[in-house]
Amino acid sequence: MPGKQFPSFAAAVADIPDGATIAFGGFAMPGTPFNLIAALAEHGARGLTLIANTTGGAQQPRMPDIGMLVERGQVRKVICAFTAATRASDVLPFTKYYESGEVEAELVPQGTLAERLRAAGAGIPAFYTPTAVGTELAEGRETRVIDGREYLLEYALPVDYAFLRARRADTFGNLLFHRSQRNFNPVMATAARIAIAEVEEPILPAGAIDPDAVHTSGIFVHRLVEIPPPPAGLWPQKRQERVRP
Amino acid sequence: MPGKQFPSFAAAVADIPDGATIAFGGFAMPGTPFNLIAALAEHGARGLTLIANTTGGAQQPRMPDIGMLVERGQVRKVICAFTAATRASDVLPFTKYYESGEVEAELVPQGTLAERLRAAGAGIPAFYTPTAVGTELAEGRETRVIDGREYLLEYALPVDYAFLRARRADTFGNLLFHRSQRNFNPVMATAARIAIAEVEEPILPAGAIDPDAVHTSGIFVHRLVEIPPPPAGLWPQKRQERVRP
Amino acid sequence: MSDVAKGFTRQQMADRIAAEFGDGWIVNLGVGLPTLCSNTDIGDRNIVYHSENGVIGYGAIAAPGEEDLNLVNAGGQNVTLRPGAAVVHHADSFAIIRGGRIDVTVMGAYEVAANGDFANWRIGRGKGGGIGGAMDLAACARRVFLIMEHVTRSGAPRLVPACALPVTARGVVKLVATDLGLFEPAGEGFRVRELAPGVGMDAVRAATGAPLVA
Amino acid sequence: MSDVAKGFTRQQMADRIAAEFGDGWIVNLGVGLPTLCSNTDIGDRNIVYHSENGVIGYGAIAAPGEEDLNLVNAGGQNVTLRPGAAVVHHADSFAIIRGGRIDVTVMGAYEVAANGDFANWRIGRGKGGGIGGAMDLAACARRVFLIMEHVTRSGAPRLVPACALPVTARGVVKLVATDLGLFEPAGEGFRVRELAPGVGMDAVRAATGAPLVA
Repeated sequence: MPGKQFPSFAAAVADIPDGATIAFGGFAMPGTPFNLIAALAEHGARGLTLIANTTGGAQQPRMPDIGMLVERGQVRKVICAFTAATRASDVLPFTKYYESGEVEAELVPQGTLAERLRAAGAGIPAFYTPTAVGTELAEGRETRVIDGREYLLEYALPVDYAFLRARRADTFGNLLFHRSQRNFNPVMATAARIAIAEVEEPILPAGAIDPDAVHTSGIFVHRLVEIPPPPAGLWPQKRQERVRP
Repeated sequence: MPGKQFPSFAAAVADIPDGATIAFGGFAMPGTPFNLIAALAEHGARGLTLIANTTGGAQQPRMPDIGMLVERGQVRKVICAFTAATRASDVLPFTKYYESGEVEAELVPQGTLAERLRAAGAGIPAFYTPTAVGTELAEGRETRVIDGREYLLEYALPVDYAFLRARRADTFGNLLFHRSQRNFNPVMATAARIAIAEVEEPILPAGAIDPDAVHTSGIFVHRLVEIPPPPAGLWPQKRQERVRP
Repeated sequence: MSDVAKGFTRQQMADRIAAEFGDGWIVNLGVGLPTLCSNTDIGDRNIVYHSENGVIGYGAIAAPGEEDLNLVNAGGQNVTLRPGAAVVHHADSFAIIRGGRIDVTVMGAYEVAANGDFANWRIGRGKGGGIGGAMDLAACARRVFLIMEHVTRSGAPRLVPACALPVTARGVVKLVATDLGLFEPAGEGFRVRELAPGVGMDAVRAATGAPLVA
Repeated sequence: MSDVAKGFTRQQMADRIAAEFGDGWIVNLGVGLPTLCSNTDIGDRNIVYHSENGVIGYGAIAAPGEEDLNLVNAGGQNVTLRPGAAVVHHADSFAIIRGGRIDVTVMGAYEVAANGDFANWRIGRGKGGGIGGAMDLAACARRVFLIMEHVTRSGAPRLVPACALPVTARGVVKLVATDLGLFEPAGEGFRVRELAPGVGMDAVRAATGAPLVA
C-alpha cells in the first residue's frame, strides 16, 4: 500500500478524468478545499459533475469556487442547494450559465443533499424524507404515506472524488476538523471512491491522533496534501461585510 | 430548564411507565448501562418493549441484562440481533421465554437495527437496505430493485427511553465514550424521547469538553447519573473465558 | 407608509422574536435577519442556538479581531461558542433538524400566506433558486417563525392571501415579525399579536395583502 | 475420519485464511474462529482489522493484565489498537460495511453450499437465532471467507450441495478454510485449493456432502 501523502495539489488531482463526479466540502469559508479547486482549474478536466452546498461567489473576497470552474467551461452539471442567491440584490456568477442552458443544475435541499451523500457512503440506495413535500421540487416525483405523513423518495448520491479540507491528519489518513470546518467533509469522504484532503497542519505519524477523537477514519481518505503558508497556499480570509444597498 | 444530574439510578428511571419502549446501549461489556438496567428491575415497570444488540447471558460473569428483566416478567417484547446463542452448545436465558411464547421477539440484523435507530433519530421514516435479501427474514416483505439490485424496505425504530453508559459527561449532557463503549449508545440517544446516561467519571462543568470532541451532544441527553465506585456501582468485569466443551 | 419609519428596527424585530423563545428551546437561526437573534439578550433563559452547518450552542457574533475564521453561522458570519457547545457534520446536523429536535426555526421570507404557507427560495425571475436548509427546517422544526420586511421595496405586501412564489413548505408558519408588528397566520387572514411602536392598525391594513382577523 | 487429527489446528485455519488477505485490505473478523486471524503474523502487509462494534484498526488480543475492558472485538474479547486506529458508533460501523469498504469478512458457519450460499444464524432447533452482523456483512462485503470445522460433532458434512438451514446470504462465499483444507464453492461442487498436512483426498471426499470438482 503506497503512502497517502502527495507532494502537490496538482499531483493529487492529476488522474481525474473528463466526466468525473466530484464533491466539494465547505460551507461558506470553513472546510472549503480552495487549493484543490484551484488545482482542478489548472488541471483542466472537462464535462465534470460537481456537488457542493453552493456554486459560490456570494461572499467577498471571492475564493476558488465551483463558479470559477463553470466560467472555465469545465462543468457539465452542478448539484447543490443554491443555484441562485437568496438576496434579490445578489447575482451568483453561476446563475447566467444556468439560465443560458450552458450548464445543467439539480437543486437539492441542503439536508437532503447531505443525507443522499451519507446514504451513498452507508450502502443505503434510497430513503424517504419529509423535506420538500408539497413544493415544486416534489412535482411528478414518487411519494409515500407512512404513519399518515407524506414523504418523498430520495436516492443515494455516490461520487468519484471528494475534495476535503481538514485541520489535521495522520499518515493513515485520519482527519480532524476544526469547528464548522467539518460540515459536508465527513459525509462526502464516505460517498467517494477516492477522497483527497488538503490539510492545514503538518501530517502527523499514525497513532498521534486519539482513536476516540478521529472525525473521519483514514479508510475513507486516499490522498493528503499539506497546505503551504500563504501566498503559495490558500487560506480562509476574513469575510468582507457587504454594505446593504 | 432544570439540571440534568439525577441523584440516583432509581430517580432517573422513576417515571418510566408500563408499556414503555426502551433501548439499551452496549456491545458485550463496554457501554452497557448495567446500573440503569438494575434500577429498572427494581422499579418494576411491566409490559416493556426492549431493544438491544442481544438479550444477554452468553458471557460470564453475568451482569444485569435484558434476560434478567425477562425473567422478572417485566417484558412483552424484545427487538435484537440475537434471540439465541450462536454456539450450538450455549443457551441464552431468554430463549426459553421466547420458545414458550411468554415473550415476543423481533430478530433484526445488527446493522439494520443500528440504521433503524439512526433513521428514527434522523427523521427518516424508512429506507432500503441490501441486508437480509434472499433470507427467511425477507419472506413476505416489501422489496424494491434499484439499479439492478434487490433491497429490503426497513422502517425507523423510535424509542421512548434510551439507557446509555459513557466515560465522561458535562452538565449540558455532552457525552464522551471510551473506545468500544461507543457502539449503539449515540444512535440510541438520537432515537429516544428521553435519554438517560450513567457516567463513569464525575460530571464536568459545561464547557470542559472540547466542542470538536463531543460524541453525543447534550441536546439528546436528558438525565445523568454518576456511577459510584464498586460495589455500590456496577462496572465492566474481565470476561471469564469459557473452556470449550 | 410613513408609519414604517416608526416601526421595529431590524434588531428590534429579532429581539421581538427572541422574546418568544421558551426556556430550554433549541433554536435554529437562518441567514439574514434571523441571525440577529443570537445577539439578543435572553436573560436567564437557556437557549441553544443551532446552525444548519452543524454548530450546536453558539452565541453572539464574534467581536472584531476575535473571529475564528473556521467557525460560522448559517450566514457565514463568525460567531462565538457558549459552554456546552458541540460540532457535528452536515448529515448529523440535518438529522437533528429532521429528527424534530428544533423547537423553532427562524427564517427570512419573501412571502407568507394567511394559511401558513411561505416562500423564501426563489424570487420569481429565472430558473433555480437558493434553498439551502430552508425546506428541511420548514418541514421538520416544531415551529416556524419568520422575520421579514412587511412590504417589498416597491411597496407590495409580503403578507398575502396565497403565495404567488413557489413555496418552501405549506401551512407551517406560526409567527411573523415585521417592521410593523407581530402577526400570526390564522387561515383566512393574519391575526395582529402586536403593533410596533408608533404603528397604527390602518397602516398595517394598508400594507397587508390579506385580511386582518381577530 | 482418522485424518482429522492430522489437519489444520484452529489457529492454522485462521493463519491459512489470513495468508489470503491482500496488502491494504480492510478485513472484518467475526466471532469465534475468525478472531484468531488478528493474532496471525501478517508480515509487511498493511491490514486494517474492522470489528462490527465500530473499531477500525485493531490488533492482537490483549496480553493478560493489559486489557482495556472497554475495548473488545466482535467476540467480546479485549483487543489492542494499532497506530491509525479509530472508533465509530454502530450506525457508522455498519455504514462502512454496507458501503462496500470491507474487502473481506471472515465468518464461522454451520453449513456452506457449493453455490456459495451459507448458513450461520440458526442451528435448526426452535425459534429465533443469532444473526448479529452476519447478514449485513455477508450481503455487503466484497468477499466472504469462512472458517469452520469440516464436519459436525456427529460427523455430518458441513460442505453440502444446498443449505438445509436458513441461509445468511446467497451465493457470496468465495473461500472456506476447514480443518481438512482450503475450498472454493464452485457451483456444482467444491474446488480443493489445498489439503491440510496429512490429509488425503479420499478423506476429504468422505467428509464432504457435495462433489469435489477440478
